[in-house]
Amino acid sequence: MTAIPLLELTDLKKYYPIRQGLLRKQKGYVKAVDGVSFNLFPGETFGLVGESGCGKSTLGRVIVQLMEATAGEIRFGQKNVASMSAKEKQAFRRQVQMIFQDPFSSLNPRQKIGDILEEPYSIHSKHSKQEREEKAAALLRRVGLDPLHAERYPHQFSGGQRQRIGIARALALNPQLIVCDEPVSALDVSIQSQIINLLEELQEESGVSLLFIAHDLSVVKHISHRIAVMYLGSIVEMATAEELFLNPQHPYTRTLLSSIPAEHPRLKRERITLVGEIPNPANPPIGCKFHTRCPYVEDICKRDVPVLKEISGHAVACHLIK
Amino acid sequence: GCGGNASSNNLAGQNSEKPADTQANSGTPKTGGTLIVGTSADLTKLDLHSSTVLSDRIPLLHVQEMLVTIDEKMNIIPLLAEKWETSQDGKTVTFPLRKGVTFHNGKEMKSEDVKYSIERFMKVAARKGEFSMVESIESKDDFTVVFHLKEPSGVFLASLANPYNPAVIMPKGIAEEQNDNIVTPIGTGPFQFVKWEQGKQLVLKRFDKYMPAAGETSGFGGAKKPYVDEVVFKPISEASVRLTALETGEIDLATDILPKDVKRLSTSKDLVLSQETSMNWGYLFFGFKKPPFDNLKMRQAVAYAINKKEIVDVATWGLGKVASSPVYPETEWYSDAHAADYQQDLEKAKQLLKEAGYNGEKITISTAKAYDHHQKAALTIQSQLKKIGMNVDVEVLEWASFISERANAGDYQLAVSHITPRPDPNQIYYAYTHSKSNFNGYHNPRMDELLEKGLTTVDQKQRKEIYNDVQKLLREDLSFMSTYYYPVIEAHQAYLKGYIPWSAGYPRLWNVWLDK
Amino acid sequence: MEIVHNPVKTTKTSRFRDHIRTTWRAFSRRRTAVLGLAIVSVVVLIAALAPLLTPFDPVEDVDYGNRIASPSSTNLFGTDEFGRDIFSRVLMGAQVSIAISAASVTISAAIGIIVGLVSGYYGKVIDNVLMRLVDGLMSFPPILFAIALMAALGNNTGNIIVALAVVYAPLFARLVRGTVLSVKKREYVDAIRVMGGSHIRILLKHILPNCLSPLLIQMTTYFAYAILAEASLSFIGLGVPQPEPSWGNILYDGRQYMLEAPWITIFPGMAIAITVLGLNLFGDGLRDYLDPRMK
Amino acid sequence: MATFIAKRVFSMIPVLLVVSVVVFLLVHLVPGDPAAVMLGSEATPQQLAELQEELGLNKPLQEQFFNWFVHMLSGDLGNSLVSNKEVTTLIIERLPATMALILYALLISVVIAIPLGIISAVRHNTRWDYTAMLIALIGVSIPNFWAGLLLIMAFSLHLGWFPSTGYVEITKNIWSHFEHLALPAFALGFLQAGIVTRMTRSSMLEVLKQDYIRTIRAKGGTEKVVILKHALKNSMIPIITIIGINFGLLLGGTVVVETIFSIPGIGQLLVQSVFNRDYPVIQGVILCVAVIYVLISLVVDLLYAYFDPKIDYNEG
Amino acid sequence: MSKRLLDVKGLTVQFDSPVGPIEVVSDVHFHVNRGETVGLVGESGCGKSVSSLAIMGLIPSPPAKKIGGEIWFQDKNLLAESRDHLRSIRGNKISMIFQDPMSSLDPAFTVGSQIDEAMQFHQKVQSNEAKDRSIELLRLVGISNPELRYHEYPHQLSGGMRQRVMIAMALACNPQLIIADEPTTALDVTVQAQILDLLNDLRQSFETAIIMITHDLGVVAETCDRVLVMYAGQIVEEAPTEVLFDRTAHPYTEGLLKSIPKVSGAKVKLYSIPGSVPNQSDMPKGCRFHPRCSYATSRCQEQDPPIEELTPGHRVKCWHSDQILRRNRGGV
Ligand SMILES: Nc1ncnc2c1ncn2[C@@H]1O[C@H](COP(=O)(O)OP(=O)(O)OP(=O)(O)O)[C@@H](O)[C@H]1O
Ligand SMILES: Nc1ncnc2c1ncn2[C@@H]1O[C@H](COP(=O)(O)OP(=O)(O)OP(=O)(O)O)[C@@H](O)[C@H]1O
Ligand SMILES: [Mg+2]
Ligand SMILES: [Mg+2]
Repeated sequence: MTAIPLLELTDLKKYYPIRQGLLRKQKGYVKAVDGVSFNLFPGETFGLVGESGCGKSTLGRVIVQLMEATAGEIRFGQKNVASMSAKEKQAFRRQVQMIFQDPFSSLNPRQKIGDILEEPYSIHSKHSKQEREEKAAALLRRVGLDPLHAERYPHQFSGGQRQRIGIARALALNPQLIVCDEPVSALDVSIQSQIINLLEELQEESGVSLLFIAHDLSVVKHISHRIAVMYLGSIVEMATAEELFLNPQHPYTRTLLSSIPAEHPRLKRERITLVGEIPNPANPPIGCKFHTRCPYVEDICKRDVPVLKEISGHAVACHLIK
Repeated sequence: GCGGNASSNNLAGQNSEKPADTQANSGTPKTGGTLIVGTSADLTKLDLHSSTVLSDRIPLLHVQEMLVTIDEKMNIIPLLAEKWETSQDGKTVTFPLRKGVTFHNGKEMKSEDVKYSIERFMKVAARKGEFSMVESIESKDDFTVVFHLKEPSGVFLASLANPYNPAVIMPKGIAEEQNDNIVTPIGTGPFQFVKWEQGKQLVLKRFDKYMPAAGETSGFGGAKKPYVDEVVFKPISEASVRLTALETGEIDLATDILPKDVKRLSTSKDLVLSQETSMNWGYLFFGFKKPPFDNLKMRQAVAYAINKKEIVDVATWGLGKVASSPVYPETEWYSDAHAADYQQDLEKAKQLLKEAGYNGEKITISTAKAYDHHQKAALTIQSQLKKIGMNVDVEVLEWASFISERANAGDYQLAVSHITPRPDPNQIYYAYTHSKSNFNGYHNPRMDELLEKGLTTVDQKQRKEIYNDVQKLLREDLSFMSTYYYPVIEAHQAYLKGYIPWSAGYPRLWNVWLDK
Repeated sequence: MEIVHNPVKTTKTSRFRDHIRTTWRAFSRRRTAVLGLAIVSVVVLIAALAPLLTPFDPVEDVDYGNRIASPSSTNLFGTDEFGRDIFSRVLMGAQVSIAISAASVTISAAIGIIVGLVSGYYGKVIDNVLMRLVDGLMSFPPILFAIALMAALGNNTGNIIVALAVVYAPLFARLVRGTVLSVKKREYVDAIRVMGGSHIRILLKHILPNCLSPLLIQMTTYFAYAILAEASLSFIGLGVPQPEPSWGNILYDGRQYMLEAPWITIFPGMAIAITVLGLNLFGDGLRDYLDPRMK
Repeated sequence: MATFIAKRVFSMIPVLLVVSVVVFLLVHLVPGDPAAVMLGSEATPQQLAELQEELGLNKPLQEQFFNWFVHMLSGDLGNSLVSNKEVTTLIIERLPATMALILYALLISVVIAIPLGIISAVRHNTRWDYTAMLIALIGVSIPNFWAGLLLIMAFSLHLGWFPSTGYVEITKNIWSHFEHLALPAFALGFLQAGIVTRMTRSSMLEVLKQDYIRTIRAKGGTEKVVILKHALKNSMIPIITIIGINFGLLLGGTVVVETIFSIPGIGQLLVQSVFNRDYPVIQGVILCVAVIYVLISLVVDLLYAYFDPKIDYNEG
Repeated sequence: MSKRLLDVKGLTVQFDSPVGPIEVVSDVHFHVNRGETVGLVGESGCGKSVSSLAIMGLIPSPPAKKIGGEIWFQDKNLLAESRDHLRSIRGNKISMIFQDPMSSLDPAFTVGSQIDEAMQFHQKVQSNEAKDRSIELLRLVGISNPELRYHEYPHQLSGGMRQRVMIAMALACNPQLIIADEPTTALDVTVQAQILDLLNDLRQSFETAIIMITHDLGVVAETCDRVLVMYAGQIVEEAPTEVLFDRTAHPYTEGLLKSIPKVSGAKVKLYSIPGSVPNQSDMPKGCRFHPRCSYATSRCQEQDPPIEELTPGHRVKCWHSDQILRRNRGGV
């Protein structure tokens, strides 16, 4: 791993306004991403896990510049994304791709799959129609679909098939960074393996970096070099995959790991269940955001916001970890 | 009156010799009721002095009256004046006024009102030029008005009486009282103004203290008697809807019925058709300002090519009448000179075309779409001219464009339109053929001379001769051609009695009653 | 990465022909659409061949002895107030009417689509400025426009087209913008943005096709409106100048005779209705054809 | 949202400025001047000049514009050249009739069209669909002058159910008000109904294919709920767009309908003024119409945001 | 009352396509008992969602060309029932959690009102009662601040929240059968565990049966009593959960189990079944799995194996099940 990060996030924030009533008056914010910083290196897979609704997709969308950050900075290839020239932006668009969480709505219902997959080529390269068709067919094969499917429309596919189309599209341009928002959630394990292997192969070949958002911890563990755990808009723990699974520190991470379903019906895991309500992101708890549900809560947690402290590559944001 | 000299295909079928008259005048008049009249257009304003629109004059001439006016045959008769006397030199005209005539505001009409009204008229009227011979007006005593003229005038009385340009008498100071914007017209007429809801209705009511003039009622004069309590004028511009409203009984009298509906109406039991050939006069103008009609031969060719009867048939469904001159046959001014006319002669026409060196250049007839019959006449003329080998187009313009861009600019080759009647021939001849006032570029010094003479000659016999000469000269020069008289067609409920249509085109709602 | 080679190398032209053939096959499954296309084609054909088909000269053959005659074997559709053959006039009128409506709708739709797309897509100030312009433009009454234009440029068919196009363009802009507002929020548009698709591409390839069905409806309907609008223009002497026939002016001039000679209006009315029927059927068929979910 | 509305109302000002300049130029460039129209075809050149002078038409154009504009800013739209009435009064007198007419026409077209459109979408490609579309088609291809005359012939002349002409204010007599406006509103609404029907149908067809409709069925929703509540709301964007647009066309349509039914509305006023080249009235009416359009499109935009919650004008 | 709640017999679904009709579900037999959780796993695109839609009577036509077989639910064949009756069952006795939560929620209504509706369709509830219950449901599925979320529109929620809204909706009427089509794909494991517990509670208190369609074999292992394995439109293996994990008898199931990435242990390349899914319009002759099967013999290419019951409740569709069974006996 080289020392120059491909992607650097510094104190990134994204707030959504809450509007209500007939006149849609603004009533505060949902702090979907609230001060996230990390670096992503070339050829690295960075796993992002966390509670549903904690801001993972939002973070992804901000990184690919579908939305503007409320605050903070994103640097890609050492350039600030916010101040890129049109040309640099176009290059950025080519180098950074996204696999959307919701595969169906990210496919134009009026386009045939073939056209959808040819699109990246027609945007960024000067291939002939025939070449594009061939490339699209190759993509379909790579994700385990039949090239004949090129003639079909999105609604004629099953959920998993659509997801693979989304993946194929993101792979088309050999990007440097792919933001994968739950890319394999709808796939059966065999195809999931196939896709993960594919991503890993690609990484070996071209050194693509992946920001891998997923809920399936075994998958995340398998594919990621480093993993960050998010809770309510902030990263609470960040370490290498091995380290995190062997030595989880943050109480939330521990809960998470303990909740992984057993692989066999006879193996029942000791599960830590969280008590208390999931807090409201519009009005997060003061102090440590997790304190309302933390089994080890102490006074300081209700007062001070813990910062992410790094000890030999393992960063945790918890007052109780010394 | 007379109907169409009908051709094979007339809607009217037979001559309708005023069937209404005999029936209408029977019975004894009753007072009361509301008479609703459907007209083709709403009023534009309530000030007759500055109005230029027929749809203002039709209702408001029931409210306001003039010093002198016209009778049924366009002769000038006194109305608010007792009579008139012209001085020897022709420069002073004295009008003793009728006594006991009251305005709707209760004041008696006096000479100062007359002086005020005419002076105001000479200030604000669009056609104040018609009074340019007036030097001053003197209110000699309460009931005598004296007009001092710059020079003797043969047309002064006609100007005073011209309903087209109505110098009506209003109470002194009325305009000032109403901030120079008359919104409540006051006059001496048989009906008084109640209200005007623009676009919707104008309401008049009977003026009980109305003082009729002496003599048989005729034209705007004579013993006018208001019987109905109220008269309501409702504008209904679509002709077929106006007719429908009549048929459904929503209105009692409909004006401006289309000739084609005459047949349908003549079978109705509940409705009475009143029809008159009118003095509304249709014409074809030649443009002298550009070729080819600056060439007399070309004009003559057209004159010989045209079949006026066919135009009457098409444009008026045979209900109108062929016109040989602007002067209406039933009037004093009419004579053989006016009756003489070109007869269709295609060979001669073609010959003239050849002599004129016409080579199939495109010729355009300009007309407007404001009136249905203009377009029909134009199209008929077009097809007739095509028969002698002319290459003719018809250009149908919107009215205002037609007036400004064509008629008033003289920028046309042929123009088709019509105007409403005037009491004095001068009022047409001078405007249309004098080189100072016409727009089509016609100029003949002899014509100008004749017209000037007509203006200043006081003796009406002499004037008649002059206008005979004018017409003869016009026939030779062909500045324009008269084509047809458009009929006046009205229809009313059978229970409306006493109604008499008038060739002048003004419906009159005095002396009529509702026999319901 | 393995490259798949198309086993059969097809030539370009045969590919194109194949494409046409499959398109047609898919389209022709909708019988009403085919009917629509047939009607439109026949009407256009009749319009094109009108001078050959008319038994009488629609302008020259006046016959004052035979005015407002009811339909007969010589005058299939009867005659009008000048004794002209209505059948011939309706046939010839097709030319003018179809030309006017097709041209004005095409022009206005083209302008409207561009303005609507830009306005809806870019939003904010651009939207506000463009839409206020459209508001302003819409507030000018068509007649005033027509009069001004014809006065400036002369009363001819071309200017009627321009006048109608100016009147309709803002209406198209409105509709397109409305649909764009909601389509641009769809996630597949985001997907293309992430890929770096240009605005033009997003607008033309992704947003426009998804606005198509309302647009097709508006276009086919306005086709009828344009024919009728020309009639209203003849009302003030600004339509197709008499005596040249157009469906609009035949209809308008015939309105006076609705009771005694209904054929004057019924036949051009039917001609309009049939053409519009054809267009609408075709338009709906096209809509269905373009909607993958209907397949 | 409140700021959005404020912004929009504020943006009316430049619109009106531009409109006023354009309309002024346009009316003055149109051939034919009021004096000529007033005097008719036999005016003498001298009379013409006099009248033009009196109406102030021979002043330089920029001076005329400036005069008018300054007055307009203080709310004075001038006086009619023809009737000498105040333009503001004229408009205020006539606006209610036109608005009522348009409103009823819209109501009628919506009441006819939306159900028809729904029926044909739900019964896609059946006889119902074809019938509904045929009705819509007839609506589209009947000119409103024709529809108006037919209605008069049928309902006034033959059946005698409705008066053929005229207008009664709602404040005077409600029943009579509706009686007078029923036929014209129908004549006007019919033409619009066609396009609204087709728009409803197409939009519905699209929505009915969506997955969320399936969800409602899965919940056990009756077809009524599926269609009238969910599908309809989701179909509304193109429908309200076209209704908003039609508002404009309706205003144009009132010209003809008001003429036929003799309704004293703004449409007739405008046409008459155009014919008469009554400049101040034309200018005033067009400004008034522009204000109406800006307001209508504001309402339409607010409705968009209601029907599609994703649309957010604050964000652009 | 019989134990059997749902009995699917010979379900077949054909879709129309440009290349002719394609059969996406072929002759599927299975049943679900009261209070039982049945897992349905299988290749992506093998027809799981289509089968469940068929049970709901919600397969759209077009493109459906033919729906054959019988679906017995409480002694009624749903395929032959009237629309009205079906409607009274849907959402009330059988409810479904759809796979694609974004497109399955009506974007024009708040999520709260959409949950309310589920109740209002079947019960006479006051709107504020419904609201209270909806908020309660939202809370149950682990959505924070449900009072606020109740008023939000789908696009304002995260993927997992939408999915939970779908779940809340399905639970609204305490149905007897829930068809859960990948109900937890968008959920993190803690919430997933919470949801699974919730479903389990439901099962215990109301005897609710669940058809759990999922790719997560961990979820299957934790929640299901029985598992059905589908491949290319057919059911290829059916067994009680433990039996399936311990005594796998079908090569496809075997492949699936092998493909699971392990949380523990060193990083190795993941296994995946070689080859790809057959094309529906061009199904292989004989056993549909044979082109990808390492046990395949010529018999597999020729003859479609019948489904055979090995032990009670364990049924397999494979010519070589004995061989596979022998290899896998002993389990983990
Ligand atoms: N409308 C349709 N038209 C044609 N084919 C369809 C249609 N819907 C689904 N299919 C096909 O039917 C097959 C079964 O689809 P289904 O959605 O049941 O798969 P699934 O088992 O749920 O897969 P996944 O796990 O990926 O959701 C797929 O191959 C799909 O391509
Ligand atoms: N367009 C939006 N408007 C308002 N709030 C939003 C919007 N999109 C997301 N949110 C809110 O932002 C927060 C984070 O959402 P996000 O989609 O990023 O979550 P996530 O981590 O991806 O969750 P999941 O794993 O469930 O997909 C949530 O509380 C969500 O309600
Ligand atoms: Mg997400
Ligand atoms: Mg599925």
